[in-house]
Amino acid sequence: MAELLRTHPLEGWSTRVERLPDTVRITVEPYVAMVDVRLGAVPAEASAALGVDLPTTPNTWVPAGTGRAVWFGPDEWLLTSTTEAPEELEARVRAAVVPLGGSATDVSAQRIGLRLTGARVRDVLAKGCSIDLHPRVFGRGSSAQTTLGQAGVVLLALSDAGDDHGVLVRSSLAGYLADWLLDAALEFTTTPAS
Amino acid sequence: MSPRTPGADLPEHPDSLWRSPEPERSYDVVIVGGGGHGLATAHYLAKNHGITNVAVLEKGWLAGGNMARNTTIIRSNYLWDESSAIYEHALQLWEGLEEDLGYPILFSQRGVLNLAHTLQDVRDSVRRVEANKLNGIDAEWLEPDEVRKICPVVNTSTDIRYPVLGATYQPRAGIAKHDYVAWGFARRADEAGIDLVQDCEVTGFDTDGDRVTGVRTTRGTISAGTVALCAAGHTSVLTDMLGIRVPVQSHPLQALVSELLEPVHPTVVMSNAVHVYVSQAHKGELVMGAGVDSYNGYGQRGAFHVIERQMAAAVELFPVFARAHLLRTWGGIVDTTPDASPIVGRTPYDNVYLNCGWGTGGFKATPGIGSALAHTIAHDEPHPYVAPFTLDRFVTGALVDEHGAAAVAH
Amino acid sequence: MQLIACPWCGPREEVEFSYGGQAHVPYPDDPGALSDEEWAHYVFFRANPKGRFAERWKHSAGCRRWFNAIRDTATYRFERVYRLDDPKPVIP
Amino acid sequence: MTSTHRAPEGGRIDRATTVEFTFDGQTLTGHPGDTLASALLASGRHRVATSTKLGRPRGIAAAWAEDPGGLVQIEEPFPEPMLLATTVELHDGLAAHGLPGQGRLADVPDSARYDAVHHHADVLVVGAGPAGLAAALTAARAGARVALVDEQSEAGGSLLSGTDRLDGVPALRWVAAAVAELAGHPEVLHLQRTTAFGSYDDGFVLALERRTDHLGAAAPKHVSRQRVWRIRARSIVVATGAHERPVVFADNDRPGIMLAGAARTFLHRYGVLPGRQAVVFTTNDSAYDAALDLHRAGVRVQAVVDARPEGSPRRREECEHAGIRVLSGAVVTGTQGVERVTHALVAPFADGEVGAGSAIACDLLLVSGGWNPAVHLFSQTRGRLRYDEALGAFLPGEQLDGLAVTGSAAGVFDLAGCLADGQRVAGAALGALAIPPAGEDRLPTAPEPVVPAAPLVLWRVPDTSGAEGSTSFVDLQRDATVADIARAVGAGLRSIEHVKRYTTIGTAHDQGKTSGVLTSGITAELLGIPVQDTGTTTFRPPYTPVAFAALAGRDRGRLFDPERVTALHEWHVAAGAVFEDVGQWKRPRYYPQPGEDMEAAVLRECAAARTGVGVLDGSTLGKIDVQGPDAAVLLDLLYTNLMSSLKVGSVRYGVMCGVDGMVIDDGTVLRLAEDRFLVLTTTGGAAKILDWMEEWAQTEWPELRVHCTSVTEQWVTLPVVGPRSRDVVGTVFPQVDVSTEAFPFMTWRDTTLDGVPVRLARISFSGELAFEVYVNPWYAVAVWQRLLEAGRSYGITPYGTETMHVLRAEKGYPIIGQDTDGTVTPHDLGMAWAVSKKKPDFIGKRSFARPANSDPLRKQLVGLLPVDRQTVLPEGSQIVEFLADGRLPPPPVPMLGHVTSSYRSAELARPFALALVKGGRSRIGETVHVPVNGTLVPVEVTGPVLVDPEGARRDG
Repeated sequence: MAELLRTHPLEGWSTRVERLPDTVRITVEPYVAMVDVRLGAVPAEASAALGVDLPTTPNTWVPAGTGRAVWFGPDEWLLTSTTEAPEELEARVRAAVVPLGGSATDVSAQRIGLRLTGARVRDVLAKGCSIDLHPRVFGRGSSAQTTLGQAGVVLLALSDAGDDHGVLVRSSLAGYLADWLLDAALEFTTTPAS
Repeated sequence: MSPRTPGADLPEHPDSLWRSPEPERSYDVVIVGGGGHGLATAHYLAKNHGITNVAVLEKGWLAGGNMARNTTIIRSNYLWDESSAIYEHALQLWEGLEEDLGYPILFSQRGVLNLAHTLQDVRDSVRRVEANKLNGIDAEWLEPDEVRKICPVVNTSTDIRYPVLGATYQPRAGIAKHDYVAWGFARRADEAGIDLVQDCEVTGFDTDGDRVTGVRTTRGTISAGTVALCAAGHTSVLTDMLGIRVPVQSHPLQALVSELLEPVHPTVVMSNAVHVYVSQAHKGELVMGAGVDSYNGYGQRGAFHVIERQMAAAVELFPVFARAHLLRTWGGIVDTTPDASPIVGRTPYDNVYLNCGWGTGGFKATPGIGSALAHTIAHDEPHPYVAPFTLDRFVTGALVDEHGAAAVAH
Repeated sequence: MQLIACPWCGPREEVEFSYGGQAHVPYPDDPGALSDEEWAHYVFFRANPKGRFAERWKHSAGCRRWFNAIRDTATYRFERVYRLDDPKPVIP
Repeated sequence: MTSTHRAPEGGRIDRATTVEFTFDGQTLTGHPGDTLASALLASGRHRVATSTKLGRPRGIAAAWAEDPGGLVQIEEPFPEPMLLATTVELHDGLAAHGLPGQGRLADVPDSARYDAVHHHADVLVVGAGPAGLAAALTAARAGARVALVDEQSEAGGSLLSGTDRLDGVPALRWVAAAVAELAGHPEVLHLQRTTAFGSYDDGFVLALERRTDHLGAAAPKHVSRQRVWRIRARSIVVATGAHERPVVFADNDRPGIMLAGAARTFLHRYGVLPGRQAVVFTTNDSAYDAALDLHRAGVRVQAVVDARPEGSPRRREECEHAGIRVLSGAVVTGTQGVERVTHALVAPFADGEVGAGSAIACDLLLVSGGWNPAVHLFSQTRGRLRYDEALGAFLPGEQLDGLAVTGSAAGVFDLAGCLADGQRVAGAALGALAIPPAGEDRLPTAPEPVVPAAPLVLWRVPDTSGAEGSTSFVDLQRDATVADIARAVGAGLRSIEHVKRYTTIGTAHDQGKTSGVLTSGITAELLGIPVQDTGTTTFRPPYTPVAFAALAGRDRGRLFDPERVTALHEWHVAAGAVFEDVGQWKRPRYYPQPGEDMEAAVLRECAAARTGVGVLDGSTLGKIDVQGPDAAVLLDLLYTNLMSSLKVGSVRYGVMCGVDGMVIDDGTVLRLAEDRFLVLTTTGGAAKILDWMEEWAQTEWPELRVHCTSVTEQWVTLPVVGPRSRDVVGTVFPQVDVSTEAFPFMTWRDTTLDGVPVRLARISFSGELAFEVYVNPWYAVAVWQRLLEAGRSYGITPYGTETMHVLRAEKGYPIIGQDTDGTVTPHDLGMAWAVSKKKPDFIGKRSFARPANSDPLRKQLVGLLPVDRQTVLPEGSQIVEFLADGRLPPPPVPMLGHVTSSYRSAELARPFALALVKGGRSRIGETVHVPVNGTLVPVEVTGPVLVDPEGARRDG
């Protein structure tokens, strides 16, 4: 079977991103399967069928297989997988939750993931994110759906030191957000890009 | 009427403005609300109808509400016949108002540009211009190069986020000095013997069947032949006392000024898509406003992010404004209606008239609504200019929906 | 800019929320049975008190959940935030 | 000019370095650490500006933001209007001049960067004077997250202006130690040059940091020039100090007249002697410090004029010891001098009466009328103020949750008291936050405070000059005087707000920092009422002016508003597309080939779609996945037509209305499974309709088991349109039988392409045979290229929104928002067929029965054909009755409606339009007129469907 060519919205950004210093590293993490899950309550059989205890504490995420389960709302989660195809993930999750009155929707391409690492990442995020990202408050396992600049994002705290964050952004806004991040990081670059 | 040069110093106020009388116990007409509309109504009751046994009751200081807080834009280029008729009536009165009031109101017909930034903006703009022309209102559609000629500081380059695709222009539109207008009306009303009663808050109404017999206030109960409610953002507070339901919501609306600047901005520019409106007032300050805050609020203040967004819009549209300074911000309370048109006319009480819901149009309507409401009170019959704006239209569905023409708010 | 306490996400900036006007205005059981006036009141007429107001908010930029709040329209202070299935709180 | 007035030593300036600047065209020098004002004063120059109204010379009258006199225009390094010379830090190459009243904007865009940063703190301390530093230390030592902001270039506040000692050594050593200690706490953010300019709800304070202005041309370009800090603090300590207030007297505005405390600041902080011969006029003890300090620095202090009958016995003794004459029970009644004060006119003063006076020569007249606590942030937070009769000042009059005022801002004026109060307030804040205090929280020992003699509250000296208050300036920036206030009161005004507006006091650059309380006092005096009853005008943000660009921050240019693009955007750009803004989306409008204008391109694109095959990027269409056992129930409630009867595998067009019965959106619905629908919305309606569905589902019908999820960006949508579309789609997706029989109109089929799931739908927005291709955007470019390759032999033509609009308009399909305006019902659009009569209810149904909806003159969607077959009616044109004489009657001319869409049709070989026309359907066949550029264009009213009304083409 011939592979159908894949592209993502930030293909053209790699050279600009590479110029960033170690204190603000931006990595694009495309092609992650994601499913939006709805379930009124989280019965034990859901956890068993999904292979993960969906987090019930607001604004948290937990590891789930090769991906994550992110709290999105009192009856909503985002499940991600780096190994399954989008349609496989949707089919698996749908099979698990529909009998429990839930639903599941493939949203793999709705958002694209960025990973921001480095000592200055919090300073960059603070230029457009109003929530408190201090590690005391937003340590590993924290998540938030909020606004970064003028883009809606999902923020994931990936370390306890506040120097590793996942950012999910709507695919159509990825270019805007990348622009925004590069601009925000400019003062931390020793040789500013023109 | 020649436009005044921006930067000209303000003329002096007169040595005598108004008395501060104790309220009488009874008046032929009691106007609740000593803002622009209340004062204008009082003036025209006296001037046009010889009715002077009138009190204007103001809970704070005269013209201290929206009249003191608006951005003073005057225009009549509204979309619908009903709207443009009353605003054009007002504009024609504005053109003779300085003489009528004997007060230097600094009415400056420097024109208003409403910018279009999208193809739909262009369609809506042409629609409005063509309707205005057929209604006898001066209006034209300008291409970007013509916009630049009228206001050279507008960024008409094509590589900005929302390029200017053109604008509507009403040359007779302009600005005036709000306090001077209010004080001009107040002074004339006072001269005619009308009592302007400040620090007099209405606390309730005495009713007898279908009539209101008395207005209870912090300065005693006052009986009234006719009551006119001109309380703008506080209308619901009064109608709640009367048990009248009115589809009005009160929202914060903010505005701001810069320091005094050399003339750079010769007209008035409004942009819906980039969302800012700007003029440069007589002394030289830039006066700006933007959209309403989303929630109901009587606090006469709004959230600062609205101001920040407005500043971004201002600098986007007028790059030379970058180092102008925000000097002062403030907020008013706008009374909005479901169709963005006012509510004027009868109420379930035979002798109570309602005038509210002007949203962002209140200042520019001031002389128009004042004269039409005075006529309505004097003849106990809605003046044709206000007749379409009944409370009943929300029941029949015959709205005057200015949202459709939303390219222009304010 | 205020902080609004989403019942799920906790305090967030006002810009993350959208406003839904008066709360506890149910959709009529049988709109066809209403007079034009009654229907107009449902469609267009909402309370507009100066003072405490039970109103609807949505955490649009966050969990996208609607909730209710009692807020003072004069001071803008949120006095209570409650979920849609909670009864309207009585505040002394 | 040399620095004639620089003290031989002292000050916190870097005397080893000299910087050159230009003022009013004159080249001058100063030192790093100077402000423009101190450097001018060091050069012997007091006069800075000319007053706006009266043209009077004005000079530097204070040392910081409260200065009402020294307004300047910056010219270099970049023009900036109206700054205070007292707040402009000196740097090499600075060029400025005094302002006559109006600032000047640059005529080129500002290339400097500005940004904003969010910050969270347990305790925010505003002001790094003694009280603020004490508070910050206490909070920091407890481990709290502390933010300390201060508007000056260095910490110290009032300590920078004096000779205070702590623990027996100069107090500035403690300041340095405190700053160093704070720097050692990792959770402390300490910002100088940062003005907290606004205080809002819930501990939200905005502060402006001036990051590079003091660097002049050396400012790095990639660092923001100014930054807005958006600080959210759980607790706020306001330690903003106090502003000295003048006393008003005749000709009190001359250069050389200055607040007494400011002279101390210029001396101690900048090493400047603001004059050689001084008179000090005071109502309180604080000005004696200025007299004594200047005396020690070599200034001849001619007299201290103390308005109090007894003056201050202790301070008198100190002065006499130093050989300074003290005149108690005396006032300054006026001054002489033009460019600069030459004499103070001094007269005895008792019981409000002024006696015969004499002139005392001076080139510096220092004035102190007491101190106004800087309560701006407290008042902005809606704290109530109370008038303190003894101080003659407004003080915080209540406790606020989460905001405490300390130090001289709270009326505590002695150093020991400020330190203790700062510590106390911070301790209380920590307590409220349940942060345990540090075990060790030592503050230095200040000398035992000496109780000052009671101050006299004196707003103005009776005018004996004959000018009747017309040269007794209250607001120097507005040239407003006691006479103006008297006129206002005389005109009948009682409210301080009216007096402010009548006189314009407090409306200028300084927003009444020195004039506000004076006006309250003088107005109260004139009205004969207590000052408390007069009150103050409202303190409005910002505390000091903030540049527009600083507030715009980085939301400029590209980042002003996000651009949303589809997965094929780069392809469109490479293909030379001209884009259209649709909401935030960039959509290709048309793809001009070399030499083509829009009209030519669109005619070509239309022809391809009607006769061959075209392809569109329709990905911006909103898409919502509606899932759950009650999905169909929800859709039946929200659409005007029936969706529950739709079969799995089929597609239906639907319309949604608001509760008012007006159309809000339309689109197709695909039933994916019994419990699952894919709802398509308009591009502009995507977010709005998802909100709409969630609102009803959550707030009104929570019992429905249904969930709505946006999938707008989960699927690219690629309509392949035209008679040859079947060939193209059949070639690319060979597993699908694309025959009409196997794949009928308004159905969908799933397939795969190289293993990737693809959905095909027989939906047509053009009337032509058409297939919509849905695929995950990861594969958008690949699928698009496959379609183009497969269509090459048929001349497949990418087309943009303009062609899409022509094609749909030829079929009479409305665009919601273009052919509707929020006042249009489905019936008005001729879509009664899409309004279910079976459903008992749906949103909007009841509104259809309102009287206005049965008006026969409602506007209805019709087609228009210009009779001349030439004129493309401008969209938005109004429609009037046919006028036989071809002339418009005088206004108002009744209007029938307006043109909503108008295009040149390749298919019809003539222009056509859609319009909303009163009673439009009953006018079909009539001719009406459309005014276009002054002429009346006759047009025929037709039905809205002009191409293939029988629908013969949709199956190819």
